[in-house]
Amino acid sequence: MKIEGSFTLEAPIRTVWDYLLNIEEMSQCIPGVSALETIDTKSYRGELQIKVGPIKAAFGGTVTLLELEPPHRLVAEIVADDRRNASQVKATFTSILKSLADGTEVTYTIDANVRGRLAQFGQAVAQSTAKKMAAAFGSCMQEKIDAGETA
Amino acid sequence: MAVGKSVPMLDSVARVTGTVPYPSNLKLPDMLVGKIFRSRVPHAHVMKLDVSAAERLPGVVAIVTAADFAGDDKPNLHFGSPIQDQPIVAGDRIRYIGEPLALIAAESAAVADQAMDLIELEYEELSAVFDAEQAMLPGAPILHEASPDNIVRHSKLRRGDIDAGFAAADEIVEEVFSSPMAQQASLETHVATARWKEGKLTVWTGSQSPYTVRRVLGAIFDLDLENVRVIVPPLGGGFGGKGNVRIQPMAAALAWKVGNRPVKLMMTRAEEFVTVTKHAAKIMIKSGVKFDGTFTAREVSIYWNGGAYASSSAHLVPAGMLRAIGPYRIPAVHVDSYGIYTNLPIAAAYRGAMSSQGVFAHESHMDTIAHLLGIDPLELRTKNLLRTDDLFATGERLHDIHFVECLEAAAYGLGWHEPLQSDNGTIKKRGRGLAVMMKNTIANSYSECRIELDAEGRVTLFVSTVEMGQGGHTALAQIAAEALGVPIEVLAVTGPDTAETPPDAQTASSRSTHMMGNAVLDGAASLRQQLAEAAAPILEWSPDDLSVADGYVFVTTQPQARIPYTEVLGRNNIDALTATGKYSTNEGKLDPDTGQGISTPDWHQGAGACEVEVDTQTGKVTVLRYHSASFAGRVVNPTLAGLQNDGNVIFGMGASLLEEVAIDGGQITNPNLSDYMLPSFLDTPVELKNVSLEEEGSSFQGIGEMTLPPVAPAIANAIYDAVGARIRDLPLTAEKVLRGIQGRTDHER
Amino acid sequence: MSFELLQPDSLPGALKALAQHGDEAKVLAGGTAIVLMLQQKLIAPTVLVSVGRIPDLAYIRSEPDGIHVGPLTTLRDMERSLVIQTHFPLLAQASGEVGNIRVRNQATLGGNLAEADYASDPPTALLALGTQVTATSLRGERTIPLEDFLIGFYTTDLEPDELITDVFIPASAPGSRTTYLKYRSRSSEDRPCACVAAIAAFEAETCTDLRVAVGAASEVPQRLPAVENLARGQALTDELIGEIAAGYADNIDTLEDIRGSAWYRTQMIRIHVVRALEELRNGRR
Amino acid sequence: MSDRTLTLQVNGRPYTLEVPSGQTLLETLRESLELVGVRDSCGIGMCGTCTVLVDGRAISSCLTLTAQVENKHITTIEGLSQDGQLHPVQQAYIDHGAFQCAYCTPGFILSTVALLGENANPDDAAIREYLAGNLCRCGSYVNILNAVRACRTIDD
Repeated sequence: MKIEGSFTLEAPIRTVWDYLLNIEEMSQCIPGVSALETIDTKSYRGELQIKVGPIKAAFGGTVTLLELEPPHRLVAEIVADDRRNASQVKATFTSILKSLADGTEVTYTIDANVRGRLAQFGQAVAQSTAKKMAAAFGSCMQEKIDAGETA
Repeated sequence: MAVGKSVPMLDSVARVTGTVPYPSNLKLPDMLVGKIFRSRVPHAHVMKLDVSAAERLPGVVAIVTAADFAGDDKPNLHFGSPIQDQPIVAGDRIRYIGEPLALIAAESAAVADQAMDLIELEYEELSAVFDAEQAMLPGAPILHEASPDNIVRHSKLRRGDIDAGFAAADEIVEEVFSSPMAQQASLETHVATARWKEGKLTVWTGSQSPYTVRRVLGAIFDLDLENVRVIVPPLGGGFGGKGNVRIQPMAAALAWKVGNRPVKLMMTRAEEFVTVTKHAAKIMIKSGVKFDGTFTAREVSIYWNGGAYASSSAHLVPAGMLRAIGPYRIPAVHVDSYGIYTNLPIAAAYRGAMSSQGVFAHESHMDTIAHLLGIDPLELRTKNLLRTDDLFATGERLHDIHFVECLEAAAYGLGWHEPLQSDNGTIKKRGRGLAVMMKNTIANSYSECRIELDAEGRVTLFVSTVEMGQGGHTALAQIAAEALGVPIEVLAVTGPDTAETPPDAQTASSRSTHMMGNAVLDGAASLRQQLAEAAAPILEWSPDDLSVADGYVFVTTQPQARIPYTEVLGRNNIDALTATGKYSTNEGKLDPDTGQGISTPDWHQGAGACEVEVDTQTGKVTVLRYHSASFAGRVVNPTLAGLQNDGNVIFGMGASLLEEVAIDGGQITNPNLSDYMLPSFLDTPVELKNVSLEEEGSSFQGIGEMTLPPVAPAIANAIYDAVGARIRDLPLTAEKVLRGIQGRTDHER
Repeated sequence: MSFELLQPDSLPGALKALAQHGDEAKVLAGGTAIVLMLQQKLIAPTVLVSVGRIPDLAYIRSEPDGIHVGPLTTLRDMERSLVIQTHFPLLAQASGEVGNIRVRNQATLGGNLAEADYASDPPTALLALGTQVTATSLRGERTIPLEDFLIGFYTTDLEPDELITDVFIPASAPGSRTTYLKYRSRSSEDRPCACVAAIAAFEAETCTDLRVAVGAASEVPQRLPAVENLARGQALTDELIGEIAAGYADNIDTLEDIRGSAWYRTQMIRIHVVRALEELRNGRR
Repeated sequence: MSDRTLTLQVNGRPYTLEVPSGQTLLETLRESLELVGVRDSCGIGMCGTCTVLVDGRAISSCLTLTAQVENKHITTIEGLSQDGQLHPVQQAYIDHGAFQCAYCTPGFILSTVALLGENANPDDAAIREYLAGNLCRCGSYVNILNAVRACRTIDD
């Protein structure tokens, strides 16, 4: 399943890039992420809670940075399991940054495989959940950048 | 005469009172529940599988993993008929999502579920391939090191000079068709209960192939075949999915590890989708044709997506090759049929096995050609259809051929030449389409029965024919009753039980009425002979002068000199007379390089014609009327025959319009009957008619599938007739039809 | 499935249980959604509060300003109710389109709304009708317009301690015409690919009020008042109908699932809004 | 998990049982009461093989917790025939060959009984509509229609 979207931030591309790579800081902007810890410079471990109506999922897994082309392109792989739902998400996350006159456009593509019990719960729900999370991420990031927290 | 009458199924009362003893009902004392821990990744090396915590859970009796098979004195991990490449549980390698890794036997399902959560699996994921054509490309992930090109089987047919054929053509038409993975979806899911006692294994299971199951279990556990007993109660549907060997090795392995208690393993609906599927297929078909509609050449390439293990693909791929050619006179034919490994659940027969994909291709293709040449689709077909004594592409001479009669029966039933009712405005358009099929049956196969007549005049037929709703037992009883000259009421049918009922290849490919029917005739003849011999001393005539019919042995020239069967047995103090009946065919040995030879003892023949209405704004297709025809030779039971013909059409409508297993990265995303749709009452055409064609002097022909494969192309052709959109990809969804009407490709949004 | 099943026989009892267990509890009404999710192990509540024994929550009560429907009323009873058939035929129609007979015999209106399944029929009809949901907890009672009640996929404004205790459907203007169109892209037993509920009042040929709700094509059913208002004071010409349909098609962010792509759903919205409005114009009730 | 003791009225007889709170009516009927005419197939209320009548109304026993139907009257296929005499609907299904594998048949027959209870003379459209929620994978719908037609009080 492919999920695509974009958002624009009012900040120069370099600021956005640095912010994106400050994984521990950045992860606070992903709704539901907790307990993120660094394994090494390229990989991180964390937990993600998602709730869609009565259905709750608690994923634990790793994020690995696969490709970095500063300050334009970032590819990461996410593998996370939810034991209770006997499910797994494996996703490749590609983000492309583009300088605009008044900011930076962040385009993302998530190529995700949902496996196990949650897989039949629905493509529509997964897509919308991912998009909502991305939108929330975008606005959170803007706030943080505005607040100068990434300095 | 019992044959030709619509007698109710023998166990009709059980069928309407809910007391049919399906294998899913079986309860044995001390029985444990089996559950399967499955893979969630499509392709991986297993690094570690730790079931120790799960084993310690109270209520868990045994857990089977590949480790249980390590060692020379242990059962074989791998099985398969004919290629042994499938592990009972995955060992160091996972090849599809849903592949069994560990089997749990527990006191209850709840405990087994809990145990599932305690199993630790570590693995290293490998890249996976899901598309058959991609799997054949160099550099594709390899599933089995023994098959570096991922090809399970490549069958070839070469006849005539293909290049000269195309060179002689006025038009060359080339098209590509595809059919998705589908699921047989019997309402009763796969089930097997196994028990070991004193070194002997007994398995009760819903299977279409009891003797194959016995042979394969014998090989796994290195048992003499008399120590393996397979019992098959009536099934809640089969449709090909329960052919070959499926979950029985897992049930047997669990019971083997448990030791002294039976274990029952039954699939959930979701598990059913990873247990067996229908081959997705891509078919390229190219024909050379003259302006007058004469064919000069045909070239077909078929890519069958076989899933992770060979299983049934090994023998189905050659069958699928023959079924994709079409019943037409074509001087030069060139076919390649490839079965291919991918990281998906195994594929196998699905009612109309390996026919529906090919018939969709060649019958849609026929209409494309008919429209190109400006010839009526019925006329183009009848002009080219094979007749008796023609040679087929295999080089074999055809007998008992009725393609034209089948097609015309369907077409005329529909009113092919009558004007269509007006479209009634511009939004909804009507159209008509037709299609015909030919299918070889399982060749080189064997059926045997035993018939017992007791002193009370009761007749018991012992057969390994599986009763799965087709009414096979009833039809065989009718054949036996007629051949023995007794009323159907005295007949009982028992089996399959490999300890009690003689061998039979399998109940599949619509072979039983023909094969086992002939075995029954043979057995009945032998029983009549025994009756004549036993009556001879009483009547004081030579057995050769006696006849046996209608419950009596009588002197052929003096029919009033007669004694009833019961008296024959009684006066000889015989408790029962027993006869064995056999029937075998030994065709099917085609040359591997050219596909030339005799492929089948007889040909399955069927046709269909329909009228559809297409909503041009939504693309939604409604099949208003459908007429089907199959060649039955001689009909045993008209009601049951009609059920088969109509049932095929409805089943075929599912595959045509609704059914598609959705896969995302190897994960099936619609393994339930809400997202995977089966045809309902309201999806059935209001006018649904069928005819079974008979011929004087002909024998019983199977009709279990013949009216199914024409359904998809008949509907696709009718859609084209209505709105001019040619859909080459099943199912024929409303969205595809709308895109077709609007001239869009799938990728345009 | 290890949970405690509570079967209170009074409303206060149920509310107390919900207040006590909060998010760990789930409400069981007909069971068609909750039992399914339990069986598929998609949810694992520790407490299940069955409301089936609470008296007086299944009713269809006609009052001058509209009808009140009790949350435990089954969809089958709504489908067959003379009151609903007479006053809100589109609601009877939509209720009768859900699942199959068995589902409608079991599923309740309250359960249907609380589930907030995007591919269900009644919410769309109820949205067009201007429905108000009353939710009650020990903290009190509040009334929520349906458009605010339905938030997203399987998500409502209901707090964990609240129970739906009444559904009110205001009377439509006299002489209103209504329709409900369910479009299934696959089997007759499928859930909708898109559905349209529409209600209009006319004075002679002039449309005085139009409400259109489109469901199953996006997370929650949608009404677009700005587009509806195009009809006010106008005759429903083919051109105007096309404009309104395009308004819905263009402004709804359609979803993609096994019943159709986002592109296809946009087409289906346009076509079915046209068909619904043509029916209203041509006088079907 | 809490077991509860409850009384069910099944086919006119009371049964007092210990039932786990999460147990479905399908499980109770099949496993505890061994009424195997009630069948598991889709598990989500789509197919109708687990149909039973509760106070005369057809429901899916796979989507019903046993505790929900305490003290209600439950009819399964086993309760239809009286004193060894088939119910007229059962007989009609035999007479019209309205089944093949018959895994779906008890559900269809009970749905037919419920339909005729609501409408003694359903027309073809009403029959098709009412029974559309029961699936027959063998595709015996034409014969089922004929069987139900024959059960109408006014047969045409």
